Amino acid sequence: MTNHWIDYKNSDVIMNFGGNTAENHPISMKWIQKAREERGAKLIVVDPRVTRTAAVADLYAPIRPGTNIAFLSGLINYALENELYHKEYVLNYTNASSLIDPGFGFNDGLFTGSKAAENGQYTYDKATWAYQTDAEGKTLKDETLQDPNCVFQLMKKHYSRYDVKTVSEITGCPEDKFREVAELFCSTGKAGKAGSILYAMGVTQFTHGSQNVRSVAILQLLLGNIGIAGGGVNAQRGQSNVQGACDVGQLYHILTGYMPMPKDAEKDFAGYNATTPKSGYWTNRPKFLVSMLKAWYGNKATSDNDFCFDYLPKLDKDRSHVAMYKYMAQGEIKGMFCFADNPAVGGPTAYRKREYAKKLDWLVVADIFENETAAFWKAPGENPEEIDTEVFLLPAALHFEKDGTITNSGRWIQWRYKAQEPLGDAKPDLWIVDRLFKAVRKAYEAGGKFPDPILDMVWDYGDDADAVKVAMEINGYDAAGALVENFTKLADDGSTSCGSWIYAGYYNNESDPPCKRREKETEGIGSNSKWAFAWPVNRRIVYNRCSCDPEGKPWNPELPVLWWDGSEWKRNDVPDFNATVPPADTAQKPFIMTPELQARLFSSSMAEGPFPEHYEPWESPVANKMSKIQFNPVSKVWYPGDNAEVGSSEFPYIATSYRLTEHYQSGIMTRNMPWLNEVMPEMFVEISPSLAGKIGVKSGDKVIVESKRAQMECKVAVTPRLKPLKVNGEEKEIVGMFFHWGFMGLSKGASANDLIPSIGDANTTIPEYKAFLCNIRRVG
Amino acid sequence: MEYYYPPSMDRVTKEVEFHLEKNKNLAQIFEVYKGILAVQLDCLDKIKASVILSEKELKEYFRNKKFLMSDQKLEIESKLFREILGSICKAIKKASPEAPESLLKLSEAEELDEENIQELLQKIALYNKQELEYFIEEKEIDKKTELNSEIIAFVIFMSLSPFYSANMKEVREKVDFSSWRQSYCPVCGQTAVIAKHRSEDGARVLECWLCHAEWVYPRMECPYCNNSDQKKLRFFYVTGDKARQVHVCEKCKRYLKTIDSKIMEKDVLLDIEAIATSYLDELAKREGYKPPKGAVVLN
Amino acid sequence: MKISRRSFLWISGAAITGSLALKLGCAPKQPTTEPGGPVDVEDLRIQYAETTTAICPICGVGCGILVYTENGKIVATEGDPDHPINEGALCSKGSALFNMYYTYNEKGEAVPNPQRMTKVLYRAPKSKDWEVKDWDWALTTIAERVKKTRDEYFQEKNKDGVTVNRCTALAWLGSAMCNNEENYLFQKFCRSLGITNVDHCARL
Amino acid sequence: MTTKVRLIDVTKCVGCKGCQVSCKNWNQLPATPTEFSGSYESPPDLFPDTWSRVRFNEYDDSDKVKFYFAFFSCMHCSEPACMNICPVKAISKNSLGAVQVDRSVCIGCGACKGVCPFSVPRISNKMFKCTLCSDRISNGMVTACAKACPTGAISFGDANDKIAEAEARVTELKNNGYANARVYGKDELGGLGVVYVLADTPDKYGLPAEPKVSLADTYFWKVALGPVRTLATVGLAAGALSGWLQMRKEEIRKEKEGKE
Repeated sequence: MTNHWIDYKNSDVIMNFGGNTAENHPISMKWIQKAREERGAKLIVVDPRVTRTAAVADLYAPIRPGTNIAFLSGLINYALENELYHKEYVLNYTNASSLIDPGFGFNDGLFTGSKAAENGQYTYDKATWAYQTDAEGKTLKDETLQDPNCVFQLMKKHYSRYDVKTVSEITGCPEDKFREVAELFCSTGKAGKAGSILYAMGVTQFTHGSQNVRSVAILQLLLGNIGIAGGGVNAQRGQSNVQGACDVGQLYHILTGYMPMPKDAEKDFAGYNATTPKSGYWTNRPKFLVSMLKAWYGNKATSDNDFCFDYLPKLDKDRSHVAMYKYMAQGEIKGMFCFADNPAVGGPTAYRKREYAKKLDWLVVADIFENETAAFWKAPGENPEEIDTEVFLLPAALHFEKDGTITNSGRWIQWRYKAQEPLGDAKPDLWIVDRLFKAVRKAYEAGGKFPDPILDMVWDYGDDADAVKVAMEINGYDAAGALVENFTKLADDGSTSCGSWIYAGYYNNESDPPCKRREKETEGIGSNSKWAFAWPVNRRIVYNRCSCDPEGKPWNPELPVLWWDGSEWKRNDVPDFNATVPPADTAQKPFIMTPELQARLFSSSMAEGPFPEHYEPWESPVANKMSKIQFNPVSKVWYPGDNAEVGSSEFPYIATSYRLTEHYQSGIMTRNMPWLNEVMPEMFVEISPSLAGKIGVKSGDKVIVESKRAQMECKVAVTPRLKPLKVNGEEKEIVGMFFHWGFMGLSKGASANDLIPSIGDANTTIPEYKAFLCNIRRVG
Repeated sequence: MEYYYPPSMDRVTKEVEFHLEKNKNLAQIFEVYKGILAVQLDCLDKIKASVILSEKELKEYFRNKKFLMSDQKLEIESKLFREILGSICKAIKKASPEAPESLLKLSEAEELDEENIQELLQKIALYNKQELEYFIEEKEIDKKTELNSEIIAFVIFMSLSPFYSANMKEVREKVDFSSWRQSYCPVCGQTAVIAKHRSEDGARVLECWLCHAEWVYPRMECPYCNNSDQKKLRFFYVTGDKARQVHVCEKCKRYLKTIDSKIMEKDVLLDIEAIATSYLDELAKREGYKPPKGAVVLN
Repeated sequence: MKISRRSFLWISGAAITGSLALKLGCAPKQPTTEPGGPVDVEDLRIQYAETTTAICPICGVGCGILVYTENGKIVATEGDPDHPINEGALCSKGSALFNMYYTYNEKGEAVPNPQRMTKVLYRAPKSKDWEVKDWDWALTTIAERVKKTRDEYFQEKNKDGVTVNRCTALAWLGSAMCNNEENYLFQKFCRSLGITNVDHCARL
Repeated sequence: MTTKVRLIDVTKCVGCKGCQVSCKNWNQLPATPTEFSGSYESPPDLFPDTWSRVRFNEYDDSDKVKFYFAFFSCMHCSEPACMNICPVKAISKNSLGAVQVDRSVCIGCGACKGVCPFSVPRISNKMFKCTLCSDRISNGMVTACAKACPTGAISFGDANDKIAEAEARVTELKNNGYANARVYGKDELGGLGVVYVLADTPDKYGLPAEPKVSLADTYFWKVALGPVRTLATVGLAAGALSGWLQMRKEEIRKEKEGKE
């Protein structure tokens, strides 16, 4: 989230796009309601089905799963064609005026620089996706926005293809509904109006998920909705600490604080540092890296040994979830740890997770209930006697049985206190990993393969690991050995240490650490700056320089985030820029994290191209209307032939997956709560009355749903809340399914994720859970 | 926010009846309370607020965590004060025939002359019952009126209370007390002797014993010493009655009686609860905790 | 706060008043025995309770929760009224959290959720069942397995001679359900062993 | 004391089922084993251990799909047919308006179920149904369902206040284009202990448009129960009595069927 939950109350139009706030983030509805009651705000829901959020919305528009880019591009085009964008904002705060290499172009679904690669896919040479520069390397601009090679003109050209009729034909959203949405949401493209887009996995879980998010961002930039109160690109996180787990680097491709993992090609410390961006805040990266290495290797890390940089493993290739399991299938992975994660239900093509686990020598699982991942050898149809994998299932403490912080979607890092001792032999994950490390270190004290990174690792959190000690290490220490105030105090000479630079400041003193602060705001715009700590540096709305015009006057004086009073910056939030300088010095560089210091309407960092382009999901009932390129040309195909063909008659229906209010994620928590099982007892899929008529079923009947990969048997609900959509003039039916069930727990049932393809987004490799093809038939 | 002071006499009667259904022993003390309250409510409308500040000025006070009387002078009309005092004494005597006869003469006592009253008010500004009692003893008001100094202090405070309340109401109409988050009263700076957890959301509402201002104060903080160490805050209740709690601070060793109206699922009148739960004061003392300093309550 | 039906019992007749009431002559003189009878303060049993603040473990909204404990056991949870996001409110899953810890038996008593994991379990190759183990055994045995795998597959340099110090035979899945401090130690654990197969449910 | 009512404003409900879970929690009722019944509605009916539930209804109107949620439980009628028919006087209505069953007296004959216009009572040796949280409301609290409701769709209070509130809300709805909006339960059967604000006709929420106590049913039960009172007074064990009643019930049913 660029903004935060309470900030919803400052919006004029809220668009729930690819999320289901009322069912999955219920309490935030309170702030949406507040905006509606106090500001007369409108709520739009765009979703393939009428959700419980749609039931209370002002405007509902249907959309075919997997066509978000087309829909959003249509909105972008609507804003551009009708001049509804925020001109001054776009001119000053985005790269709209930057001139692009004249060699750049786009033709029939491909940007310039494409080259055919394996499995019918492509790679890109991005040479032409670049700015025109002068002799000093400075980007050339045309502030009149008229140059045909400026970003703005290129964009207009690209998006002009997404007219309302085309968008409607692709997305299945009727033209009039689409127009209603466009008109209402684009009404926020002026000073003093705020539009917010709330999304969740309905935007990200696609082979083009990252470009979906970029489309959201581009639309919001055009309408001047980023950095202002009530605006933003707001990813509503589904889990309580999914934000924090990313922040401290529980991902293959990053270290802590989103620093990239070292790669083979970079060779060494110097090579890694050579990739440091040349402008923008990331120029400080060496400080953050060295400080992290000091936190990890203490006195052993010196400038003479590159601060133990070589102790870090180097990344050879994609090792994200789908890739990792592929390597497991190929026998590369022998031992695996799995903490509070349940890929045997939650992963794509989930049954294969169970299958591949057999290839492991050993598996260690820590959880609060016996989950399917640990019990894979008990799955229906398995013969345990043929499974050689050793499994260790460790009992973990529940959340209120341990101390520590979690980070919400609004980046608020909040302390959670321990209330009771864990039950039985259960232990906090902190204790478990601490003891595991100590046991491994002990084993290596007697020698072993390159034991240095293990033996030299700073690891001193007490006999029973103390979360406060870990927190202080993450926060870091300054050159004087005191807890570091914030990351601006970090250095690259080894004098400071910091476990995760973006968290510097969250525990910067022992007596009153910011993450434990509990002072609620009594007046202001809802920032609540004295409640907990928001990274970075307690900023609640990021890119907040954009909340003012170039002269420092708030676009909306009633909801000022910051304002220049003629001599200094006044604030309702922590400024996202050097607040000691007058507005003119920051007027054209509000986006400090990009090298351009401006937001990128055109970006060369995306795998697919500088502008999002509509491609069909990997499995689609129709040919791509926009070009000959059927699906994301740069997504890696891990399992060629694992997909149904375009317009498959064997799998004629569009399938999508989602959650229920009554259950949670892979269900291992809620399927063990009898009362919740009573109110939502079984797995089922949802179909429209017309599809039900076609296959001859009524609600409650048993059906078999099958995809190219697997099939499952469950019951069916026939509901008008799902309707066939008119795609390219043809009616297409949708099958909706929940993914909460598995074969363990008190309530057992078919896992919808068994049917999901193992293919991911080209940038993030997030799997395509939300759009695939299936067939459905009656049992018996 | 929703305020409960001043309550209607109907509501008071209803709540008192509710308590008496459970405990008839409190009949007489409630009579005394009702007698005093009736006088206070009656004169509340007659008293004009003496401190008139604009909404903007008041917000500035609140922003700076400054309570109103910290630098504003409360004006008290001696004649009216004496009248109220007389009525209150009369009401007490009526409700409790065994109360000292001399109560009826207190309001006419020469010792309560203009000069002494003004000096009294200054003592009151210290918000210390003991200080006031010393003053009473020093001036021998107790001897001359044949009344115990505790009684005198009590009735004086009860008679002053409406003057504070009138100003409190004036402030409250301009600024919502929900924006005040300090441990002391936004109007007179006093502490609370009883609190409740509001039924709608469970927020802790403190009520000033003197002017009856009601404001929200964080649950996880001691209102007497601002200690927010969760390990040093706890509460106890009498087994079987979870809604009537005593919140204690292990740092300053003070306690705050708290009615959990979220458990009761209805908001109660704190003054009445304060009287009905005097056994909790006894228990708190037994457990080694002190009451807030300087508070004057009927118990 | 979730309360049991038993908490209706009222403290009847606890007619204790302070010195002022005595002086004003309105203290109860002949305590009535109706209803419930006069109660002596000495007879009142008290129960101490603690409150800790927590954050809901379900979705990413991050609502505040007050957790009540008595004698070291959680007895109730409710929305934190001082929390700026939820202001005391909770959704149905947030309200049901207590039942993740305790469920009710037939007598209406709260008992630890019987589905919870309370023992270290081990499944040997080909085995059809779990065996109960202790922590020491598990930690030592897992460390042995880790060392064996790492020692066998650790790669110090790649084919180009670049120092890579990794072990791709090991994999780690962390979690969005764990605390920051925990995930941070997972990160240190993984990278010190040379694990590059690291991911968690954020990607799923 | 004044009569209380439970007010259900269906327009505020989002179907979260918090009330259902809360009802279980307060009344310490074990989970009822359920199966998927074809919609989000679960359990599909009331059970001896499930005293309340949310009904889900969906309608496909020309321009808009309607997704309706409505809490359903005992209506606590002002003149309860169940009370009047009960052969052993186990059912009563208290001063607050709650219709209660004394299970130490109940013989589980099922007559109450037979005559209830809303088919609420459930029999498992004895009769079970919503008590309007009598234990709570007599202590001045609101019902558990009302307390749990996050959107204010269920509330509880003095009958007059709640009816006035319902009427005001219906006026508001009508002004906002809900032509079929109405108050339900104010006049039905002489006034119910549960009042609804409906945005559409009652049948759309699964409520009988004109609830009636069927004379035929009443007659049938009167006949069936004819000798029961005597038997009860001579002290026949409740189990045996109920067994006998079961037989008698069958007999009468056959007789009745024969006649038709």
